[in-house]
Amino acid sequence: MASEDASEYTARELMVSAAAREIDDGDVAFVGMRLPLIAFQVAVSTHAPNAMSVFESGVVREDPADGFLHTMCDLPNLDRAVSTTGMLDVMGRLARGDIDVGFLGGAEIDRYGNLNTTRVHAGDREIRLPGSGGACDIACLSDRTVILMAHEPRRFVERVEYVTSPGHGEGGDWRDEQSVQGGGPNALVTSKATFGFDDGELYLRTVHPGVDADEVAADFPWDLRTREDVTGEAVGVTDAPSSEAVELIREFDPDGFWTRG
Amino acid sequence: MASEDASEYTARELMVSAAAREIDDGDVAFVGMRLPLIAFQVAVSTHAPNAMSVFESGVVREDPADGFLHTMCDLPNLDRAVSTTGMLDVMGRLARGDIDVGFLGGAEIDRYGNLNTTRVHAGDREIRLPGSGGACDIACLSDRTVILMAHEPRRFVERVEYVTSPGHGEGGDWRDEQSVQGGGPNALVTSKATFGFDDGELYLRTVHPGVDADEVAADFPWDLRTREDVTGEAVGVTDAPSSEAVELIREFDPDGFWTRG
Amino acid sequence: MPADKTASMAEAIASIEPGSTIAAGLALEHAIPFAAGHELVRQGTDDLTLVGPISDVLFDQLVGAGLVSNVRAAWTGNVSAGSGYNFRRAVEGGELDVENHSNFSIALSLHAAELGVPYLPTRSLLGSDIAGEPQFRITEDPFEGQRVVQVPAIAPDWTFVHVQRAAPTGDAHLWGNTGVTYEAVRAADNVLVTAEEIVDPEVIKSDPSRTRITREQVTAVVEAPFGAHPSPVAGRYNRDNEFFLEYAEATRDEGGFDAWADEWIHGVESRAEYREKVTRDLSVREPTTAAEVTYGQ
Amino acid sequence: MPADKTASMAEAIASIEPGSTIAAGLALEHAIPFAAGHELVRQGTDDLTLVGPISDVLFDQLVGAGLVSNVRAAWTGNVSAGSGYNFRRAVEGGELDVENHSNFSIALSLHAAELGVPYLPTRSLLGSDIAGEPQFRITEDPFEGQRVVQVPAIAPDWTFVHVQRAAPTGDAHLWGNTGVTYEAVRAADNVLVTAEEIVDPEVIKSDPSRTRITREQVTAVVEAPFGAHPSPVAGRYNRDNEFFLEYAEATRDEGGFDAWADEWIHGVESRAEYREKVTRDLSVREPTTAAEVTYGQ
Repeated sequence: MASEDASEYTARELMVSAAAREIDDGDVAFVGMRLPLIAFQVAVSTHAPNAMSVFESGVVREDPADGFLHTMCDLPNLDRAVSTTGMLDVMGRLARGDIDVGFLGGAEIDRYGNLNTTRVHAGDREIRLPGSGGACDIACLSDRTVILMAHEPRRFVERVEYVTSPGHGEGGDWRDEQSVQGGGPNALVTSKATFGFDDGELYLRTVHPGVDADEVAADFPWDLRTREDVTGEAVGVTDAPSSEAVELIREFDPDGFWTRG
Repeated sequence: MASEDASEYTARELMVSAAAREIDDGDVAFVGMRLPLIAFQVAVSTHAPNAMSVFESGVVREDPADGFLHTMCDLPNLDRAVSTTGMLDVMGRLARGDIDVGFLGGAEIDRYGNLNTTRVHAGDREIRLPGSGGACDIACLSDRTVILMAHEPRRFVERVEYVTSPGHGEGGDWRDEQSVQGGGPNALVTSKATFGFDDGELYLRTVHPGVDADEVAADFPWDLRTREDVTGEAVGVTDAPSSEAVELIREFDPDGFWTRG
Repeated sequence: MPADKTASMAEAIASIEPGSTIAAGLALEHAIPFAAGHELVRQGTDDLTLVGPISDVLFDQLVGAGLVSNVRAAWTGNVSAGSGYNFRRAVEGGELDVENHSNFSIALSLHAAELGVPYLPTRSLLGSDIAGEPQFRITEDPFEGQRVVQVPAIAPDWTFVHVQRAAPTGDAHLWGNTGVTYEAVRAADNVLVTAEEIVDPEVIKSDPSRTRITREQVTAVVEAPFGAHPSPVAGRYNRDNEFFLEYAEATRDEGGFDAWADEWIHGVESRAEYREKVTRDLSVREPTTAAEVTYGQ
Repeated sequence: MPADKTASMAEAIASIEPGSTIAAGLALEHAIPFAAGHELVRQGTDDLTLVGPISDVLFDQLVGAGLVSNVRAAWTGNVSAGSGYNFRRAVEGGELDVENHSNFSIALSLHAAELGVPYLPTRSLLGSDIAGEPQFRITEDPFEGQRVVQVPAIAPDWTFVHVQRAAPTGDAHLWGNTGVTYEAVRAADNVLVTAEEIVDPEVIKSDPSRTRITREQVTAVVEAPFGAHPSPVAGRYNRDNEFFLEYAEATRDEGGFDAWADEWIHGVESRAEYREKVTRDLSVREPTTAAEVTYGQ
C-alpha cells in the first residue's frame, strides 16, 4: 500500500488522475463504476465544476457523493442526486447524442480500440466474461470515449474475439461507414501509459513516470505507433497527479478499495 | 331542467345509466370525459365496485372523485388517485390489450360503427372538428367499445367521411382482416335508444321509455336492422335508471352541467 | 456553480425565433403553460408550428393571434365547450395546415425523438384514416409478421412546460398527471420551464426520484405563479371552468378573439395583474399531503 | 373492495411454474429481490429463463442452484468482485444458454412488450458483435434511411420487484434509481412485489405520482423486510459490500455454492432469521427527507 504522502501515488491513482483530465468543464459524462467514478469525482472537484455524471442504473449527479461508493447504486450516490430515474431516461441521453464523454473498460482491446468483455480464450479454454452491461451502448453512442485498463500484455490483441464495444472497427472512417453514431475512443489510459487514436488506430502518447516507451511497445502484438509517428513530437511523460488530486482520490476511496492494493 | 325527483330523469341521465351497465365488475375502463366519466362513477358505486378507470392524460382511479369534474385533469380526479402518471403508461395498457372497455363519442357514426370526429360537411361547407384525441387509440385497441351520442339524424350516415375511430370497418371480419387489434364497438347508446352490433352492423336493441322504434329507424339513412332481425326477440325498452343511479348522477353532476339542460 | 437559467418571461420568449416548432399543453388539461403562450402573443412570434396531444384553448389562442402556420396534434378545441373557434376558422379558411394524429401517435413521435430513433412502431391507428395520413408508414414487422404503423419522430425546437417548482438550474418537480411532458422535454432542442415557484436547489435534490426534468435539457426557467390559469395545477389551484366557457363565447364570432386578447393578454402588464382580474376562488381547500419519503445514507 | 393480494413468500413463489421466464434485478445494483430469489432456490423451481440488465449475483445464485436454462441479459457477475463463478462454470460447461444483450437493448426489449409492439428500433449496437446476435434484425428506417437495429419484445411470465412500500392491492412506491423496473413490470404477465413494508392504501394514494406500479399488473404482494440484502434500498439500508466479496470467495470453486446456500438459504427459516445473521450495521444514519408535496382540491 502506498504511503499517505500525496507526492507518492499508486499506478491506479495516476490512472484516475489522467482519466479525470479527460473530462472537460461542462461535460456530461457517462461514468459507470470503479476508477471512472472516482475520476469524475476528482474532475468535478477540480477543473470541471460544471460537469455532470450519468449512470446507466438511472442516476444523474452533479457532485461527488458524500460517502464511499462500491457501486453506482450505493445510497450515497442516490442521496441528493440531481435525479434518480430509469435506464431509458439515461440511455435516451446517449442515443440523442447528449453525452460528451463515456468511460469504458475491457478484458481485451485491439489495434482500433474495439473492446471485448464477453468471452476470451486462455489457450484452448473459453472463458465466459460478464458481458456488455451498458458498455456497448456507451461505445456506440457517446461523442467520445475514454478507455481505462490494467496494463497487461495479454489484454492487447491484434483483433478482439468478440466486439462487445465497438471502437474504430477496422480503422479510418469505419464508424461512419457502419453508421455507428458516436465518435469512438479518444484515449486509452493503462497502468503504464496513455494512448491516443490516429485514423482510428491506437498510438502511444505518454508513458507514466519511470516507464520505458520501448517496454510498453513490446507489450503489443503489432508494431505500435507512437506520438512521434503521428505528430513528430516525442512520446511524453504522463503528468503526475497533483497533490490535490491524490488527496481527493484518497478522500473518495479512503480504504483504497479501487485505487490501491 | 328535470325535477329533483329521482323517478324523473333526463335523456342524458338515462344514457349515463345505460352506459354504466356496460361496465362489468372488475373491468378496466378507458373513460375519457363527460357522460362516460359519470357512467364510470355510477358503475363503481353500484354493481362494479372493483372496476378501475384510466384516462389518457395519465390518471388511474378506482373510485369516484370527491368533487365535480369538468375534465379528467380537474384536481378532484388527481387527488387520491391510484396513480397520476404519463400518457404512454396508460396507452401501453391499451396496446397490451389490458383495457376491457373503452368509451367513445362522435360527430358521425356509420352503419358499421365507424366514427368521425375530424371533419364533416354541412352542405358544401367543410367543418373542421377537434380531431381524435385518444379516441382512435381506444377504438383500435380496447377489447370492446361503447359509443355514446346525442340522437340526431344528421349524425347517422351510410359511410363516415373520415374514419377517425374505426368500428367494424365494412362489417363482418373486417377488423381481423385489417389487423385491428381490439374487438370494436359492442354497443351504441343515444338519447333515444340503445343499439348492438351483429356481424359488425348496427342494430336497434332497445328504445328508451316513450320512444317509438319506427321513429328511431326513420332517423337512419339505411334500412336499420333490429333485434327482431338478429335474434327474433322484439325490440325492448331500455331499463329506466334506478333511483340510486339517478341520485348518484346528481351527486356527481350536482348542477347538471353534463347531464341536464 | 451550475448556470443560473432564471429569466423574465419576456426575456425567455424573446429568444424564440419566428418559424419555430413549439410543443406545449403536454399534460393535457393539467398545467398548461398559458402565461408563456400569452407572452408569445404579446411579442408576435409567428409562423409557428405547434405540437401537442390536445391543447384546451392554448393552441386556439395562438391561432387566433395569427401566429400559427401548422398544428401537429390529436385534438384542438376547448374541453369545456367543445370547439376552438379560431382553430376552426383558420382551418376552414385555408390559413392553417393540420397534421392529424391520435394522442398515442403524437406521444410516440415525441418518444421517438427522446430515444434518438427516426420512428417508433405501434399497432394503434390501423383501420383508421389517421393511419393513411402522409406522415405515417404501414409495414409488417420482421419478427411476427404483424402489421404496424411506423410513427416518425418529432423533435420540437422548444418545449414549454409548467411545473410546481424548479431550481434556478432548471431541475424541476412536476406532480399530478404528466401526459407526454417528459417525452417532449427530452425530445426538444430547448425547454422553457415556467414554475409556480423558484426554489433552492436543495429542495429539488431532497427528492431526486421526483426530478424528471433536469438542467441539461432546460434553456430558461421563469417564475410564473398562476402561470397555468385557467388550467389546474395539482396542489396549487383548481381549474377555472367558467373562464373556458367565457372564452368560447367571446371567440365564437370572427374578431371576437382580438377583443378577448385586448383584455386578457395585451391589457395586463404582468401575470400578477392578470391574477388580480380573476375573481373566482380556485384555491385548494382540502390539501392532501404526500406520505413521507426518505433517502440518505 | 379491491382484492387483497398479500401472500407469504412461500405461497407466492409456489405459484410460479418451472420453465417460467423471470425478470429480476431490474434496478441494477439497487433493490434486488434476493429474498424472492432465495425462495425459488428453496422450492427448486427450475428450467428458468432469467431476464435482466445486470444481476449482481442474484442470477449467479439461481444458476448455482441449478435452476436456470437460459439467461437473456447484458451482464452477469458480481459488481464488487467481478466474476460470477457459477455463471462462468455453467456457460463454460455448456449447461446454460446466454442471449447477449446490452443494457439498452434489454431495456428496449422490455419496453417493446410494455408498448404492445413486436420490436423497437435503436441506433445502439451497430458496429458491435451484439448486433449480430440472432435475436436482432438490422434494417434501414423508411424515413431517413438510417441503419437501425430492431430489438424484439420480451414479455416475461413473471417480474420480481422489491420496493419500499406497497398496499395490499399491489399499488406500490419505489424510489431511488429504478433502472428498467417499470418497463419490466408492465411487460410481464405476472408481477411479484416484495416490499419492505405493507402499508395502508391511503399512504400510497396520498402520492399518486410516485405510484408507477399499479394493482392490475400485480399478482402477489409479500412483506419482506430486508428483502433486498445485500443490495441497498433507498432510505432503508445500505449495500453490504463485504457480503458480495465473501460470496465471491465462497463460490470461487465448484461446490462452493452448495455450502454457501446451506448457510444462507436452506439454513434460515425466515428472512427475520437471515437478518439476524447479518451483523454489519447497514442502517441509514443520515436520512434526507423529501420536500413536502401536496395534492388536494
